[in-house]
Amino acid sequence: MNSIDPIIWFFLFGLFAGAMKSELRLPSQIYDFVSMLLLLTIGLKGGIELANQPFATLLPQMALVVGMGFLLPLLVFPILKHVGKFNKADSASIAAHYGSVSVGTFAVAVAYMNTRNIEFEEHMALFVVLLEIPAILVGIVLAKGLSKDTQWSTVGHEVLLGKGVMFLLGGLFIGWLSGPSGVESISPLFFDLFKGILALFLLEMGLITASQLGSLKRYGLFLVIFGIVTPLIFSVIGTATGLALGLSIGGTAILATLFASASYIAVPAAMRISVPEANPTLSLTASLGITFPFNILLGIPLYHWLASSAQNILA
Amino acid sequence: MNSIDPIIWFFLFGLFAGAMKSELRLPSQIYDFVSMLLLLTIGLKGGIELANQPFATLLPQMALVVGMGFLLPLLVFPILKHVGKFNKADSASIAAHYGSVSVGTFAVAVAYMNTRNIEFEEHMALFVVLLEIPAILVGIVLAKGLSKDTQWSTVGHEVLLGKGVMFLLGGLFIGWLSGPSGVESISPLFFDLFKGILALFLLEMGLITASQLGSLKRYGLFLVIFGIVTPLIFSVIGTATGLALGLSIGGTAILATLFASASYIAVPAAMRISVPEANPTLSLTASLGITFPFNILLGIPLYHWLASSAQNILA
Amino acid sequence: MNSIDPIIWFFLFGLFAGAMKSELRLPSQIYDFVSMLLLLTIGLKGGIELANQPFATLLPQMALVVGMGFLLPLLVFPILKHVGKFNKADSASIAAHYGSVSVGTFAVAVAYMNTRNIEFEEHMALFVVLLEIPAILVGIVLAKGLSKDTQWSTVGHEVLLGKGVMFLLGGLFIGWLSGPSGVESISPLFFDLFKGILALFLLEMGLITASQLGSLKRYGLFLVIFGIVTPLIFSVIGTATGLALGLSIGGTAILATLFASASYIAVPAAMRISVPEANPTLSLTASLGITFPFNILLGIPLYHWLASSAQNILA
Amino acid sequence: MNNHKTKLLTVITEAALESRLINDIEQLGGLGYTITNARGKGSRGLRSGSWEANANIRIEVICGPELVNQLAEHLQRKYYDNYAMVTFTSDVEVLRPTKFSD
Amino acid sequence: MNNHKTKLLTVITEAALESRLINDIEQLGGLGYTITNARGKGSRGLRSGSWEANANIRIEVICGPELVNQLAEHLQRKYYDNYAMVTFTSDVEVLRPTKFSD
Amino acid sequence: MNNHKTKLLTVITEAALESRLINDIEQLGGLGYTITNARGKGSRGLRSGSWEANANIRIEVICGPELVNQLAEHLQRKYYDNYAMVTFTSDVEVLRPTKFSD
Ligand SMILES: Nc1ncnc2c1ncn2[C@@H]1O[C@H](COP(=O)(O)O)[C@@H](O)[C@H]1O
Ligand SMILES: Nc1ncnc2c1ncn2[C@@H]1O[C@H](COP(=O)(O)O)[C@@H](O)[C@H]1O
Ligand SMILES: Nc1ncnc2c1ncn2[C@@H]1O[C@H](COP(=O)(O)O)[C@@H](O)[C@H]1O
Ligand code: NA
Ligand code: NA
Ligand code: NA
Repeated sequence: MNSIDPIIWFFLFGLFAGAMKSELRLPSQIYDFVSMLLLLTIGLKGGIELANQPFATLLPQMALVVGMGFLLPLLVFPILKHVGKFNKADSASIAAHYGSVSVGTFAVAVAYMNTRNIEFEEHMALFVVLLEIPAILVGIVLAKGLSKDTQWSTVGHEVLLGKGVMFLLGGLFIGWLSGPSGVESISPLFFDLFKGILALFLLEMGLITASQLGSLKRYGLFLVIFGIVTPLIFSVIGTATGLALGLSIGGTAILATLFASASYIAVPAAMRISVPEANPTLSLTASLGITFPFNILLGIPLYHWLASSAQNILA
Repeated sequence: MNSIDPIIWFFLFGLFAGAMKSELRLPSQIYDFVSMLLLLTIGLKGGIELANQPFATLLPQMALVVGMGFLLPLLVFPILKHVGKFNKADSASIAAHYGSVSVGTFAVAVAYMNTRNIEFEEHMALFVVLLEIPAILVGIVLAKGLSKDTQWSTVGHEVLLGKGVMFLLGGLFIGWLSGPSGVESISPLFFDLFKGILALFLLEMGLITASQLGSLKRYGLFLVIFGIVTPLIFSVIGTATGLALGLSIGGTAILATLFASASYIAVPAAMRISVPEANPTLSLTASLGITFPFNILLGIPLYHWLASSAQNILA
Repeated sequence: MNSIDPIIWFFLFGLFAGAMKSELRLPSQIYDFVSMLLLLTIGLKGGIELANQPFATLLPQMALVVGMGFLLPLLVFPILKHVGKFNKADSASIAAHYGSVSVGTFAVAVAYMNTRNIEFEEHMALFVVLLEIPAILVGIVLAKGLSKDTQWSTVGHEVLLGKGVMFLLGGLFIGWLSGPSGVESISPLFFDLFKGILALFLLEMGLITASQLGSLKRYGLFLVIFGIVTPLIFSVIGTATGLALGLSIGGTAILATLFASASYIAVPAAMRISVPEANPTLSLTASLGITFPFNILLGIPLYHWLASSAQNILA
Repeated sequence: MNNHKTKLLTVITEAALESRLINDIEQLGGLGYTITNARGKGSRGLRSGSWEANANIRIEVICGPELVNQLAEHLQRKYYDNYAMVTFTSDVEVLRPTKFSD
Repeated sequence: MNNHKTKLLTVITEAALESRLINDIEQLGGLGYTITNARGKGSRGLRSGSWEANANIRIEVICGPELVNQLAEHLQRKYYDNYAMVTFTSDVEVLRPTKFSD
Repeated sequence: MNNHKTKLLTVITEAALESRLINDIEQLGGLGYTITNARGKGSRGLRSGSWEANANIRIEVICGPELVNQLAEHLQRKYYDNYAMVTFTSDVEVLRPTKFSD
């Protein structure tokens, strides 16, 4: 029993309280605060790592990861459109959610590795930032076509300057510019409290997930299957990419988790503005109601096993 | 001077600022956040202790404590009705408040013991949860009679799923399931910050207490006397119960404090819904305006003295 | 690069995000919370220091500092009125802002000294409180004259019981009464997290500063020059005062920073109520839009150099 | 523009009643509502919103004149005696009448 | 239902004025008020609510037509020159007229 | 008192639209607006305000009858199909008519 991380219990507690219609709630500004701390901390960690190694050595890795960020949504779009029978806008929006990444899932994966003393490349946090964005652009193009009408400067503004990406990037630059010794003075807030803050975040995520479950019945079986099969397939692609990049087992497992995760902060906000005709309930039901709990409860251990099996086979 | 805990100064500071009509205020969502952290931490502490000892050994103690939770409100109801001349609903509601417990007072008692390195049974936190609930049920029955009309399922929902009890229970289960080593990663937020968070909580409690003092004049002397005599008597009963349970001096003093304390979170919320005809100002004036400050300023040291005297006599 | 404190990067990050019209925002209650923690911590630090040394030895220093607090606004008022061509109310209000102090700037100066292991007299925090108030009184008299109409009891209430001064004073008394060992239990929240909390505060300050830049164009060159020259001159006066008081290099530099800083919490609130005909945008544009960034980016290192040069010459 | 006259019901009451009022509105046939947090003072004293027990909410329901009366009467019967509550109605014009019941 | 026509005064102004406006309302005879936090823009510029100095509040007072005029005029005289403030009145119907002055 | 009849437009919609609506209001000639945070339910489901994606805002614009119609029609055309949105207008009286466009 003790092998389950207490932060997962916080998620289950939130899920239970939500399902029981308890009045439990994280005050909305506290939720914003907690999210902000998570994003800044993850950014800072990535930035510190960047300060530790020459940027140029990471460039090839970064290019491959960005490329995958463009590819992943393209893989699921036809399935959503032809098997799921969703219209173009909805298919594009869901594809963008799954092509992008979930910062909360990443944080849980990091906590999972830390608890088990599994090493991983700290610049994974950089990949989180890199993977946030391409899927959004692909989603917009899939929905609208490459028409000249699309106001790309507005889109770029929305995507890059939205809260999620901005906090990640801000943390990244601050960590990079300050280096490991520089951030020491702020580490009690950003690093020591990290898992406690993550616990509160997951409590609220549990409550939100519970509130999404109602919509599930309405949208039916396809969404459930899609929300489980997609992460499974994407994690395999992620594992392969991790191996190609020569990552450690931990790093490979985290990359697989990133590929398997679906966005629920940056992408919904961007889609709401750029592809407003897409129904936001559809994509959030899938990403929050199914994929997020699947990943943090079952996915991460599975992807860890996948990464170590794959490395064993190769070794 | 240094013997007064700084958290008590925070309370007095809030009291002073409130009395001077300063514009000091803890933002409402911050107050919610701070309360939530306190409740979760107390629950976690109780849960960790449960993980440390076989549940069965605690069962007899728990049964006795629950029994006292049903008894205490019955003791004061007739006094409120016949001496205080309150109507049935008000008497029942006040009785419920005093039969239940105050989490804030408990936290101050715990801090008191820690500062003085006095040992106490950590499963006291479990008793906080157990004592929250019976008095509410008694209060409702006293107000409404055992009529078939009472929607006990609604009442049960309100009581068990209200924020206060829910966070306590959630923390308890998470602590129990994770065990002492499991919660280590979240201890910087929940345990290291505990006394600072408690200080902020007491600052706001001081402000709230000050705002209650105005109502005191209106409701007069009986309420003041009741708000002081009841905790004194209940603390004696609590001390006796502690001795009967074989608790340490610290544990006995904390149990006496619990009995002496009056609820201002769970019970007011439950009464407002289940016994709406009771005037909430009456019970809050007594519990917040008199009993809470009395307990944290004078009561706890007194109950500590009571517990050690009693144990000395017995030994 | 590493010589820039990460908290300064947080400020620049906020400035950048604000200038780019990003949607980044610290939720308003979180900003209140963060400010409150800063004020309490600074008060606590001053109070602890007071507990460490006989109060009487500080009295002469305190008297001189208060005297300077009355003098400084008188120095700039004529310049604002006759050179800046502002009306009486605006001149008085801006003078009050610059005669008073900025708690945020003080916190950055403290962080600067700590990072460089430069010693300074901890009772500087006491001077922050002392310097908050005289300039407000002078500003009101300058605007209204010493008419009998001025409701000084209302003014006194506004000034002393306003949030800023109240939290500082509350922290001061609690620190004083509890002493260094007493506050140990609350130090994880108030002291360990201090620089992280300051980082978040500066992030929001950057956003606010960016939003003030728009008004700059409207109010033109005089305000920009005034907002840079005044701190330079006041820092020289502050350095001289520090030497007169026999402060260490660190203490002198911090006193110079205090003199050079302009209020944006206590004074705007007091002026809004007591001199409502003054345009608040004018004084906030100068103090937040120019002087605050100037001080934390360039001023503090400069005042440090000034203090050590002056001490070297004297030695 | 094709404006349509209808009614707006505003209820200011204790935050503790939120979920019960929502139930009432939905059961009587209201098709929507909007809630904001509030504080205030009235015959039942100061409700400063500093903590949940004394916070208010402000609920608005747009609906036709019949439902508005029904709702107001229902709330009066059920809550006025024991809870801090103020209700008032006013005339409004909407663009999409189909969105609102009645 | 026995509806009763009365007036609603809405004031949008700087948060710093809260306690003074409450005093004014009570001294002129208002029996209650409701306050919500707000932000906005007007002739005195943007008030984005991001910190206290530029936050707005929205005060509502239900009262009879005479008091409403008195209040509005009083506020105009006392605050319009120096503070960001907008006031408007509208017609409302209430159920319990005794709760409101006039 | 010299009252002046004018109009109040109230829009309840998704928080994500805030900056775009402000742009629209200003471009069409509105001289001010007031915003409060809200939550609610309507034809597009529950918007509980627990996180940004499902929070609402409530925008009020005081302006003359022509601009009110223009604004309402503009919003309808631009947003009704894809966003949770309710708009309604009502009659109000103001003291300082010059503050509000027409
Ligand atoms: N005259 C009034 N004008 C505006 N709001 C009021 C008025 N009276 C009461 N309220 C609001 O309604 C709530 C409940 O009113 P009451 O039941 O009279 O205490 C108060 O807390 C206020 O927020
Ligand atoms: N035309 C308007 N419509 C709605 N609200 C307004 C309008 N003009 C001003 N306000 C609000 O009233 C506050 C003060 O207005 P003002 O005194 O014109 O700056 C603003 O910050 C807005 O919140
Ligand atoms: N009948 C109604 N009365 C009051 N508010 C409503 C009503 N219908 C919708 N709303 C509000 O307007 C928002 C958007 O409405 P809708 O587009 O119908 O989902 C909802 O989230 C509610 O806050
Ligand atoms: Na993904
Ligand atoms: Na008790
Ligand atoms: Na100064």
